[in-house]
Amino acid sequence: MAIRIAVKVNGRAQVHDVEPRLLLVHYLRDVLSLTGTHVGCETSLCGACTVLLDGQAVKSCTLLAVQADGADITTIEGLARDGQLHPVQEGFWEEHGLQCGYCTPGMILAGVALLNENPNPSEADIRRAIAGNLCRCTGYQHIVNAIQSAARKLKQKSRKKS
Amino acid sequence: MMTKTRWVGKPLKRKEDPRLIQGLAHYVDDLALPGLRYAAIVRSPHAHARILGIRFAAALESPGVVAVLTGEDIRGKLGMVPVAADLPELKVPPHPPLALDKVRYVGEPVAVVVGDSRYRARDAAELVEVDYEPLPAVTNPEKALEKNSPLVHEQFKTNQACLWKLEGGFPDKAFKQAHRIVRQRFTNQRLIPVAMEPRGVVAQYDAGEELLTVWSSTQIPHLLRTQIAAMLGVPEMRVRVIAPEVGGGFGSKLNVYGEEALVAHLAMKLGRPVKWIESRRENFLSTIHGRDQINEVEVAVKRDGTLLALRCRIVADLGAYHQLLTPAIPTLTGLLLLGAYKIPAVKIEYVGVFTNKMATDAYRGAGRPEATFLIERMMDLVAMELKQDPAEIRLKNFPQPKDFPYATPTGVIYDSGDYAAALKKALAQVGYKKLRQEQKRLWKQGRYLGVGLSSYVEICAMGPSSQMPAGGWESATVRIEPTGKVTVLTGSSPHGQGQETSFAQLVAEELGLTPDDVIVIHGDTKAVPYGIGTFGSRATAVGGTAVYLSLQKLKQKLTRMAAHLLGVAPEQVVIGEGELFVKGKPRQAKKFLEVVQAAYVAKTLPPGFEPGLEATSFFEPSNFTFPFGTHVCVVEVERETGDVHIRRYVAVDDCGRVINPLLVDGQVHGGIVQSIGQALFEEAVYDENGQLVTGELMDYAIPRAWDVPRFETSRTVTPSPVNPMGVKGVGEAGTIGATPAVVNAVVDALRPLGIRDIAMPLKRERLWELFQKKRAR
Amino acid sequence: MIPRGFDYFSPQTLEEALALVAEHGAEAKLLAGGHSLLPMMKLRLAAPGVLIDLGRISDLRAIREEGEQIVIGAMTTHAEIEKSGLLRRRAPLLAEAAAEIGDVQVRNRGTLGGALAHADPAADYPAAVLALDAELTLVSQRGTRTVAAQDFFVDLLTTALEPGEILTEIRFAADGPRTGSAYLKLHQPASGFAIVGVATRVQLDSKGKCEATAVGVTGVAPKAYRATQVERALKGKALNERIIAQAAGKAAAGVEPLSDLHASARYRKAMAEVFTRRALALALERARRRQ
Amino acid sequence: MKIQGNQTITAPREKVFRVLVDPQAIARLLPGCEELEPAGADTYDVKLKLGIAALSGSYQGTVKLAEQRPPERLRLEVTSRGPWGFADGAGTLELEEKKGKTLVHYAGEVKVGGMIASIGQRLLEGAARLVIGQFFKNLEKEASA
Repeated sequence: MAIRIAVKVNGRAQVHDVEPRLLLVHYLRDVLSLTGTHVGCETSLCGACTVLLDGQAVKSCTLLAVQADGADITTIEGLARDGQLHPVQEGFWEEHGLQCGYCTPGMILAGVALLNENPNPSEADIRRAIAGNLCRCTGYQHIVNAIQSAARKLKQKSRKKS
Repeated sequence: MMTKTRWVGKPLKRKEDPRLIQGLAHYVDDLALPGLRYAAIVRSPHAHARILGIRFAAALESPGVVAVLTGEDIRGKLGMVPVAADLPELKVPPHPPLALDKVRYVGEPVAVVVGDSRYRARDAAELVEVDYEPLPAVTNPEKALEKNSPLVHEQFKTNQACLWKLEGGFPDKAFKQAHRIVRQRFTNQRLIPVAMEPRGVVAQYDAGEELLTVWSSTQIPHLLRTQIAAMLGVPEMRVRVIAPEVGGGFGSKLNVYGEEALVAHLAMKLGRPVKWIESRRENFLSTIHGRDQINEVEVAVKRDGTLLALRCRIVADLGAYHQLLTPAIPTLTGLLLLGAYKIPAVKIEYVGVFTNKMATDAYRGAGRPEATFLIERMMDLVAMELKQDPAEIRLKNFPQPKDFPYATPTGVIYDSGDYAAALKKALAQVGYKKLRQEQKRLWKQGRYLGVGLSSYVEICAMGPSSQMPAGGWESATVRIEPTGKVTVLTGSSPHGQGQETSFAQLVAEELGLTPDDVIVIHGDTKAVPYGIGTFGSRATAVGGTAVYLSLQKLKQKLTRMAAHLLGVAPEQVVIGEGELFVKGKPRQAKKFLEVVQAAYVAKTLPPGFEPGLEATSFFEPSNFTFPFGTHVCVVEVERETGDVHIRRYVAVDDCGRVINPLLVDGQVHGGIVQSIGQALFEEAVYDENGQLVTGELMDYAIPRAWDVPRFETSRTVTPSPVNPMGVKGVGEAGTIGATPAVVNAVVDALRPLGIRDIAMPLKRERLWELFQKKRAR
Repeated sequence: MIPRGFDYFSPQTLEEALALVAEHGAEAKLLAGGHSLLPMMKLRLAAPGVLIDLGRISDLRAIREEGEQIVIGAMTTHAEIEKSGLLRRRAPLLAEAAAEIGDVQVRNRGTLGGALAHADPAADYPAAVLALDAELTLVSQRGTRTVAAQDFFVDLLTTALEPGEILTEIRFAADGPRTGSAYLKLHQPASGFAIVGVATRVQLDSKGKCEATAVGVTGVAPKAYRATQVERALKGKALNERIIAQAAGKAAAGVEPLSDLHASARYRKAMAEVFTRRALALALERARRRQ
Repeated sequence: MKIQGNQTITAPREKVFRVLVDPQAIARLLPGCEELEPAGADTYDVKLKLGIAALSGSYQGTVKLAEQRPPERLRLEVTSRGPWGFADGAGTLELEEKKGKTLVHYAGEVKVGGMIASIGQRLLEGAARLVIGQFFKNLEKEASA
């Protein structure tokens, strides 16, 4: 039993027939070849597979592709626009917010989701917002710095606009 | 020794990051090859059982399935999983990639199913039926040494895998003369490395070229290549190993696993590329574990706190089979057991034991965190028993800067150090005296504040080849391309450490270029000369030195070439930014590119000058390096719940000269958090039947962002004399130094309860129980 | 990592869903947020033949006021409950419990109905739903019935839901004046589940004495329960620290606490007391502020 | 995992014992038992649907009445094997006459392996209690009928 789904991924419309059991993360990785989204566990605890679904951070390993039918999805590949890194990506680069990089796409998207909702997060807010994303390399401090740095940049940007 | 610091020492953004932060990097599972098949592995649910039969007809008929293999199918065709460690009278059991006749731990591979998709392979694996006759299992290493214990390998008639002894000075005499003997038994619990990327292998065989290509999530591509070739019985030059992006290792990928050879075998047999990706559950069950030692320690001291001797018995749980370095790890505990102190005599006995558990092996720190934990806990116990301040007792026993190089009775030579400076700096930063006053005040209010110190030294930059099973050198080729850009080929195989950046900084510094002019290639045995790999905090101090040496050779060629073009003697030429000029006459210069091109077009060469600009070096270190430092942890323990709140964490580390401080901080932070994990949360628990009951992230707690504080890190700099750059390495320092700081802090906080030790991990309930006992008294 | 195959339906209306549930019977499982079910399916601990996804039934996803009652659709996510201005204003207890569930990503997908129907012994909501005296609406093709939270949780992972029934909404009274509530939790460090979670509501009378309290406890026993002995001990009293502490001592009275790797029965019992005391104290403080 | 406890059954001891050793009754006592076939002396092959709610799966196994001392003592050994591993249990039931009723003391050990052991840890005790509760509920029904 294959089911047709239509989704928008990183701004591009996609239509595919998928097996109902196909996990969203495998749809992204194996069908769309967007391998920036990673798989780190099977119990929804590590957050490596985090993507934005209609703007919200979700764990794509705990969603069926069919559940995402009609949704607008952003993966790490779709975050930079016109060759310009997203401020959270810049933050991770400048503050050394990553080492092996495996948790990084999920961690960045969790940071983006946080800043979309709360442009002035405290350190505790940040640590709470990324509590669903495990990192075994960095000790988290540089990740917190990265998100703080992105928050500052986004504020400057919005100030410039207004 | 370098004097300029245009690039070295600067917090440069990493060159590897753009691909990683945009999802453009390729880990093993990201590889898509035409005709790819997927393997799923059937694993034993029993800790110890005889295999009576395996029925797999249904699996074979399952849609999309192309092959099912059991141990019988590879008997005699695929070699045993290798062990490189060598100890006198070490018992080495056969370790097949798929179990033959018996299984000896939960998770041992029994069969493999290959299908045309990961979904279908997984479906079919479920249909393989294995008949087991369960046998009694043994999971406690001390019980395993008892006479009537079940035997993991009957042929040895014992579960003792090895016995290693080390003695230096006159320990027994010292114990007789001591004013006091302080004793304690410790358990260094079993840990699970949990690299965020589980292991994975893809193999492809090109029958035309007779070339097997293996992509593996490994820290040691070259050693893996040699071993896979041996297991498959093919010549090494027919095998190419590629370590693509590797998502963390911490030692768990410093190994040769059965699956790596098995997948390669399948690719050759089926004539199709085959992929196997470990699930997290498999990662818990069948990727190496760390630590797992029981230690009985005693220290002989004088009344004034001077240490005289240390004796220790180590019972190490090695698990059911040896992986690459399994039995060697506890010997590192032995070598480092005297820590940062002048202790004139030592006696160590290490017993390695087989149990029905996954093998232990090198997990970040590998044997040294255990040693540091023992000695640093003992220092606090000595202070406690002698009623001295734990900082004072440490200061009293440190070797002084003039004592270096300092030879310990365990037979290692500490290269350089100023241990007191790091301790004093840490105490000043944390405000030690004030904290002690606050502690007294809070105790009176029924609040439990504790301050824990750890003055560690560690053995890193593994290491002189005489001390390393497969050689301890590292290779590097540096090639200045005709365009003036630089390619570095390194035998190091980083997986998060950032050597693409730090090596580029080194090149830029030495050649007067920018890091953007440099590309660092690693992890491909076809591209890179034979190398050893990344582990044991060796990438910078050993791999980096190889790069440095190649750069010196190239600098010599460049100055000769420039001198030839400028018509002066080579000694008069200086390398500047993007140019080479005559000393004292900066306007008499040749552009870097011009010199490079002259070396390549070779129209006019100095006499005896070989065309081209490429140099290869194999650096053999004369010794390990010995980073050190002091960590101070301040905790408050909540009486009602046993919860530990880390209030502050101050780390002063000395890793010699620093190439990129950002990377050093990152390594230290990550190491500390893994240490906090061991101290407070992590424990691989096997039940008495050998089931791993912490078999997933549901039950095995690795620290999350909200579990850890912000760290205050700083450094002292004591260059190492072991290598020309004076670097020491920092990959494991945090993990080696931090665990005892946390435990000492908690034990210190609970001093009013009259306790002297608490077993790790310091779970809330364990601490709560101590408060209950105190109340009951 | 990979679930077994199944047939999938995504009804657009409740009626369609009820028809599907009736048709497929025990073979079918309802998919709400999926954050309990899908991990189990990926590990193949659960392998339903049919999944009926309630995610497209928009009627089930709402938070509204009906007079003095708050009504929440079963498919409302934890995040929507956590952030609901209405709930924060009029009945913050459930929002406070929602904020303690899992992590951001889980809260964005997990649903109230899914969590309640799964009835995990360490889930956060059951404590709050009990303390709120909520009523749950269960609908089937046979009709609609209302079940009190007390009667909904039957045993470990077992609820009053009958075959063919769908939990559609829960309703409870908004907080009146002089009412305060609190949810406090001791996290299991690996999974984030509650070792103990206590939801309390304290209602004061016009003289500031305790008119009623409600204490729901999760994580301790195979199912969440009301600590009725605590509630009785406080009724009618002028509350202070000592009285609350005494009453909290009965937080696990009459229940046989569970033991597992992370907490023994003894520790769970003790923490039930500690967190009941703390939650009551916080709820009292909040009630006084609303005087 | 060790299990023990007491349960009162409102039926005389002889009756309770008879039920416990009657194969047809056993099929009704064992929670989730779908089939029970004799397989040698006091041993039966069983098909069980074990688990709770969505988390149940089909198991194949054996039930053995390992030791019978009518009407006071009985030892039961159960093995089961399924796609997620195995669950084996062994335990004794001691029957005590109490004013026409029977007080059953039970004590035993359950070993689980495979997926259940490493994933279901936190639910195991609750699940065991639930299954034991069902068993005694069934026993009450059978014995008092």
